[in-house]
Amino acid sequence: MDNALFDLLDYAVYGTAILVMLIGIYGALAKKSLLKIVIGLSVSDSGLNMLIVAIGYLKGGTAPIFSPGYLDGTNKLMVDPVPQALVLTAIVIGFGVTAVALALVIRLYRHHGTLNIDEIKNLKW
Amino acid sequence: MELFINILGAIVTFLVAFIVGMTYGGLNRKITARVQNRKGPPFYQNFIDAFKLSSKETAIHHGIMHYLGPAFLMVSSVMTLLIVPVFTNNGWFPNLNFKGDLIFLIYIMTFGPLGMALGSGQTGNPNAAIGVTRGLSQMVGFEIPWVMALIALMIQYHTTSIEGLMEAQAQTGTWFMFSSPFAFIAAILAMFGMFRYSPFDIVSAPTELASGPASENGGKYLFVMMSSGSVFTFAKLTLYVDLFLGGAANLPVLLLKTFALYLIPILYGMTTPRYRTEQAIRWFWGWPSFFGLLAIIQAVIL
Amino acid sequence: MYNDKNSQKIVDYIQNWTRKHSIWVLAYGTGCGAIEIPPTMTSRYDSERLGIRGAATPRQADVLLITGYLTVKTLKRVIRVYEQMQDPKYVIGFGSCTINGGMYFDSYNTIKVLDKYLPVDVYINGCMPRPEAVIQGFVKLQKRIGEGRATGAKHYKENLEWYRANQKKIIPNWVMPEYNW
Amino acid sequence: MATLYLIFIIFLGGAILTYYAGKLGSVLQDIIFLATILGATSLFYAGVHINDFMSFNPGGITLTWGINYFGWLFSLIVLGLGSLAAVYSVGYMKGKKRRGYFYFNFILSIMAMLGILVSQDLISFFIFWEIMTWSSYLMVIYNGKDDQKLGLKYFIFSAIGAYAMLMAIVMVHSVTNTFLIGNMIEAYPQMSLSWQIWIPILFLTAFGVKAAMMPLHVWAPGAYSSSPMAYTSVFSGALSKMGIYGMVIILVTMISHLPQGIWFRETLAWLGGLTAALGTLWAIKQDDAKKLLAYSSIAQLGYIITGVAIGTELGLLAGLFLAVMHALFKGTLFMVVGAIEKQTGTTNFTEVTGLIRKMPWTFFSALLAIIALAGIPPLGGFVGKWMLYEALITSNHYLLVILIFFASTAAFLYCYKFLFGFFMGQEEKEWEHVKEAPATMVVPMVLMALFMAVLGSWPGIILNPINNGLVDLGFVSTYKHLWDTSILFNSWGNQVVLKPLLYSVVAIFVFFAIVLIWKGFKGTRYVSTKDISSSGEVPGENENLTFSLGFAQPFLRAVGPVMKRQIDRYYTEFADGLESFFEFLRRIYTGNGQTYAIYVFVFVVIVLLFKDVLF
Amino acid sequence: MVGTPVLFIAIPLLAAFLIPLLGMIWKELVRIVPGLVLIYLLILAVNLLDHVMVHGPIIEIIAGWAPPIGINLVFSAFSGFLVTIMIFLGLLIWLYSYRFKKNVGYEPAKKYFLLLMMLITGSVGIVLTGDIFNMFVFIEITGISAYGLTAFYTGRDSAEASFKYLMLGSIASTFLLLAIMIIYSQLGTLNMADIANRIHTMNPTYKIISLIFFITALGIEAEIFPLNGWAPDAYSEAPGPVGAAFAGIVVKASVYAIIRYIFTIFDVDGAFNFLIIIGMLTLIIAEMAAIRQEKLKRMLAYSSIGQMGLVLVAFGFGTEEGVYAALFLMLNHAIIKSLLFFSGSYLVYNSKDKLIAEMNGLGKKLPITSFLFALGAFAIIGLPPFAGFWSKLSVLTAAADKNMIFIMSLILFVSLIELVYYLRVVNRLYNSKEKASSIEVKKPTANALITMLVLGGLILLIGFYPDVVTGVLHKASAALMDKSQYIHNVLSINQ
Repeated sequence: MDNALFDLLDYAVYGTAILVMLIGIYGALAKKSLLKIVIGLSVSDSGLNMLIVAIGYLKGGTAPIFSPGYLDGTNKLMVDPVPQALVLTAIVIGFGVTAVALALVIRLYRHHGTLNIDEIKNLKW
Repeated sequence: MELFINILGAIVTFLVAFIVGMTYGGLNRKITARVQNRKGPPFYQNFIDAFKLSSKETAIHHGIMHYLGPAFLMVSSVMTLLIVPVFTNNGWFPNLNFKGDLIFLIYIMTFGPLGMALGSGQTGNPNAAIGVTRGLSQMVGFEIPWVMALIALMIQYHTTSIEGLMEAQAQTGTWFMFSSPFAFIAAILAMFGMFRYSPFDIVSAPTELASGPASENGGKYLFVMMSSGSVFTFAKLTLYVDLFLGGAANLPVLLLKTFALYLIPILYGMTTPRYRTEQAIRWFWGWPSFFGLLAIIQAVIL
Repeated sequence: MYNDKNSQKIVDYIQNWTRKHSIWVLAYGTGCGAIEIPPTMTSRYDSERLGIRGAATPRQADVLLITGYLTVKTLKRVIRVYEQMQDPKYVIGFGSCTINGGMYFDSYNTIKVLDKYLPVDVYINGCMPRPEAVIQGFVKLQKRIGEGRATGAKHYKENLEWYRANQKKIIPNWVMPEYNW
Repeated sequence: MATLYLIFIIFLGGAILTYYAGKLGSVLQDIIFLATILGATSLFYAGVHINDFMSFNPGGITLTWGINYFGWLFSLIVLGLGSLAAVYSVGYMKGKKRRGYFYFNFILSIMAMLGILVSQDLISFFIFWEIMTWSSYLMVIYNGKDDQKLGLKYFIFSAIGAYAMLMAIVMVHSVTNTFLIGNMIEAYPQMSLSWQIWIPILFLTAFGVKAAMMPLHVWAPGAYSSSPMAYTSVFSGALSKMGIYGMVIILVTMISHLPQGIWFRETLAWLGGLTAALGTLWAIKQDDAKKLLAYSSIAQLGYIITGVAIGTELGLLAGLFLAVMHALFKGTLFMVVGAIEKQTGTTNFTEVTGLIRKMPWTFFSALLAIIALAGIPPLGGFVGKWMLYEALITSNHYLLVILIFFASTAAFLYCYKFLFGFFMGQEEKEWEHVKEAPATMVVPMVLMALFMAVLGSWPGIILNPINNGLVDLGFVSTYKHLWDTSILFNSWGNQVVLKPLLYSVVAIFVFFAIVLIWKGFKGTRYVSTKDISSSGEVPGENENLTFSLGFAQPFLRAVGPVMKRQIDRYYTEFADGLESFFEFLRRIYTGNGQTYAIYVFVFVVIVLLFKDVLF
Repeated sequence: MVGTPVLFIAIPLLAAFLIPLLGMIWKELVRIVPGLVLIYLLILAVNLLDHVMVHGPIIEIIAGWAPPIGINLVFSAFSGFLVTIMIFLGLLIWLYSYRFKKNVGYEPAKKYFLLLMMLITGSVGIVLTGDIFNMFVFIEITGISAYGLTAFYTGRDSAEASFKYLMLGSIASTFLLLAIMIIYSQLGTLNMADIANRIHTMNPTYKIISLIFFITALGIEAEIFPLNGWAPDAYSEAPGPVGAAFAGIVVKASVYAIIRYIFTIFDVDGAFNFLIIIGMLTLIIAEMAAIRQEKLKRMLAYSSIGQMGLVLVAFGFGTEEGVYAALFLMLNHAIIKSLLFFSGSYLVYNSKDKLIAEMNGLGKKLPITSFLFALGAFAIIGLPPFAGFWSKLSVLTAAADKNMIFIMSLILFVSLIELVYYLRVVNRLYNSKEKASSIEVKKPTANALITMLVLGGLILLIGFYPDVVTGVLHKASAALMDKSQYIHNVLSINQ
């Protein structure tokens, strides 16, 4: 593959990740529905995870396990395993948080009868 | 022995003060009458009144404070008299001579009215209390220029005793009346209030308040009050003479000077209708205090 | 010495003399006659030359001047004032009304004869009496005082019950402190 | 010096014991209460040596305790007045609720005041200061009825003062690295100019609040009038003196080492004068005795501040003597009001009148106290006033002396109002049943009144300790030339000889009293106050003839423009403004989770934008 | 030595998951076991702290990998001190919530104690860990259990509060992860000591950006001003003891994290001033908001926020006195605010609509509780001779030593506001103008009363005899200040 194209792709990964994050944040900040906010938060989480994995990626590296390429010496490059491990943890945590959030959304809907965050303002000032 | 003579002298001074004060009172009435184009009572009319009052029966009292109120009043006037040096050289009529201090003087002068006020308070007559508050309010008014004048003298000559001021006066050779004219003016204007003659006589307004603080006092009470007033008049006039007119070496000079001073409030009063209390207070805080201020400024500059 | 008869006489003489020359009149205008008092007191007739001057309260006054008619309502006050005055004290009935009711002789609410209710020392006749007459009355009173004959107060004290009975007859709701000095 | 510990332990233990002894019986409670106060007092005077200091280190801070002559002088006020007020309170509190609460706070206040006097370092000074503040605050809310705003106001102002003091303390600490008062005073002249200005101002705020100085006095009328009277006598008599004490040991001492201090002293003296004048004017206006005395306290403290602030020998003597006198007469007067309140249930002049024949001893002490308050010879108040005037005149404060003079002349009005309102006037049928207060209440009052009379002619009794105290503080070696036991001098050499004055006043009074009684007191007859010359009208039983409403109206009309606005209102408006600002501000928390999230991002963006500035 | 630091994490975590199982054996065990665990941990913490004070910090390696690579726990005087406070507070919260009312159901108790143990685990983990990602994990553990506890009551408001908390919490985790990844991508390590050792080699822009992200993320947990929208709601809607737990445990852990980053890991000097700025902002705005509150718990929440701001300010001085003052404040805040939350819960419980205005005359009905509330109020205002005074004094002293007069005066002004709103409540409590209330008074249970009395006693103890804590505080602050020693201790663990 062309090297420049490869660089572009490289940036594209970062860009995509950041774009996904921004989309998620937009969703969390601008949408009025609680569900959409939760989705936005999840999306931004995913974007973040992508970003982390992208950071740990090494050009031409293999998976950070004793993969075939590494073992037979054709590819001594291995991507950094730590970010991937971290992302795994983060995904789990994100899952947990989303679950709690959805549970709360259900309760809120039950009590308020709406999902509009502007109307759920009993606690203020 | 010396003490005995002093006490004797004090008693003599008191008697003289009583007589002179009474006579001045009578002369006041006479002069007033002449100004109003009538004959007027004889100059000894006040003596007659006083004796009549003392001979009048006093059958009632309203309680111990009422009973003793005039005595408080008397303490004040006699103490004032005792502090004020009557003659410059003390040859005759020596008094007890406490190195008369002006601050003490100012305070002892208020002792009596307050005691009297308690006495009239106990009678339960509302007019008496109203009169007292008027009197006290008015006192706050005239004390300001009066104190200003005194302070001006004090700071100029660095002494707070009457004798010290008299000595200073003797040394400079000029009466303070001329060397400290503003102080003199302020003090004289304050004197109007002190004597409570015409424009400032709302305290004991006869028809409005039924003579105010004295309204329940007749007979002996009134007699003591009257004599106290006479003594007080004399003491105050002597004080003014001592402070501003160079003192007096003998009785005629003293009488002349005091009577001359006495004429000022009388004549002013005859031509001026009565002020309300707050008007009187504001009057005292107006020009008299301004002169007092000038006096202080003059004293500070000199 | 105080109880010595001669000295007592002298004392009495002096006292009477001072009382005579110092008459303090309670300014209590009960009726229309009060209008005659100002000219009497002021420059024109100048009663002060005789030692006559106003007094503000009954405690200080010597003379109670009943100036003209007395309504029943006023009578009560007048009696009260009189009883509050300190001995020696005198009453002057001023004008015809105090003598026999004058022009109010058939009025339903004035008293007719003052002497039935208060011991009058001197009556001044007239309706109204002129200031000259008033001064004349005062002089008369002074004379009586000087002679020691103005003893109305004493008479009142002695015949208090009679006076009271008369007063109570006129005044329906009699609520007053007892007179006992 | 372990005695000091013991004294504080007695106080603390006594306070707690007294609090719980209420369950065992009220007599026991009284006994424990009295035993605590009197025991600690006698232990203090028997066992504590002057100028004997000890230190200890809690929390790494060196605290030094011990008493010097100056503290000893004030201990006379605190413990003397405290003991008498304690005896009084036993009578006063009889049959009242929450006695344990009262006694507890009473003891704690006394302890805190003593603690202030013994602390030689700023930290223990501050600690005791605050204990004093909150124990007195708890006293102010003793009634618990409508008083909450008063108590709160008191506490807020005290806190303003306390925080100002704390700030000054730590500022000083950052320079000297110690908390000792002595070190601070030594270090003060070397500080930078702005600190030299700020530190006294901060301390002044603290002491000014307690001493009810003019712009900071607004708490005083409410607090004084709403705490129980038995305590108010201590509150006004002794507790406010702590402000004076602080002013002298810290401000005046500190400033006296500095030539520029003159400006500060002048300001302080003028503030004192204004306090005196305005306090007096407002006192005249009050219809409630408690309020009247409260404003009068403010005014009197103004004199004291002035005297202390001018800082000359005579001025200090005058201020401190007045402080002692004020403790005596204001203590007495509040006790009088307490006695009247207990016997009649009200302290309003318009309601209760003509008590003189019913409560003669109370009247007697009130009379002497009022004479002392008005500064009329021959009582002790005059001595203080005289020295104050002379001090002002000889130190060239000509306008100030006139202001002070105005204040003390106008004070006659409220003095008379107090005596007239309660004791004179019509003896109404409503108060026929009133009896003299119990002996435990009367005796302390009369004792204090007599002591005032003694001080009027022999002021040396108090001037001597004052002198020792001032020498201890490092002022000029001795002032002995300013007074003898009963002679006063000013610095121009003029003098007032007090004893013959007393004798002659008494002699004249007795003479004329005899003249009046000549024919015998029996010759005259008592007539009731209904028997007055009211135009011949006989006052009815229920007709109120007493003149008590709008008492000094003409005077108040004359000074009307000065009293148009109360300082109080400025504070209220300021506080209201602040609160509405806070109300506006808290709307930042909109309650919308999304907004909060936006805040987060805004925060991040702002910080990122300004990161070069910030980091 | 009775144990190692890892037990602080392992045991409560284990206990948390054992609680439901034990509950099947005997229902009361659900309540008892956490207490036993906490008592044990407290003994352990005190012992270790005692050891640490003498012998220097304990560094423990998890899973056998040496520090730059593996995860390690650091039990220094500083972190040990915080752990001890947290555990102690946890114990008190346990004791207090053992029975809040006479009859609490089994199910809620089970959930409550489970979440509480998780909360303690997470918070202790934050303080102990020496690895930034590990810290992230613990923060998330704390967070999730805190969301759960906030939503503990079944009302609608608690869910709302919890949702807000959650929303901000997940944003916080996003930022935290970002910041961690920036550091990692630059330095290739996650160990704090290692990062601290090599931070100066990092590109300054990245360094500052990551610092900002850290502060933002942790600031959300630590209630820094613009980021603390969740806090008042969560405090006021969570059960009373949980409020105390937030104030005393969670927030302390977050503050610890911030402080660790700023003091040890990063070498950015401006961060200290930034701490002062945001601390002051937090303090002022929170206290100003607190004064206008109508509900007691919300007021306490704002007050907590303000106190945390003050702690940050004290840390921001960057001097040892400042740290000492901040630690003292944290200690006092833990004790006093817990007391306020504990006693306040009963006051709220006895008043209508949780309003302060409805608390008139409660002083008579609940004498001890009200007295303790008043004591706590006096103490937190900083009145001597109570505990709060010494910390306030040390903060001011530290400020004065840094010559920050303006900051000092602001702090004092804010203290005044604080005083006003606390006194309003106290005044109401002792205002006898009570309304005719026939409502039955709900008295505190014995265990709650004991807890409150212990706290009240502590306040008085520290107030009268501050020496009990000052030694530890000095050691702890010295430990935080000595950055190179920390790095050395951790990195030289296996040489």
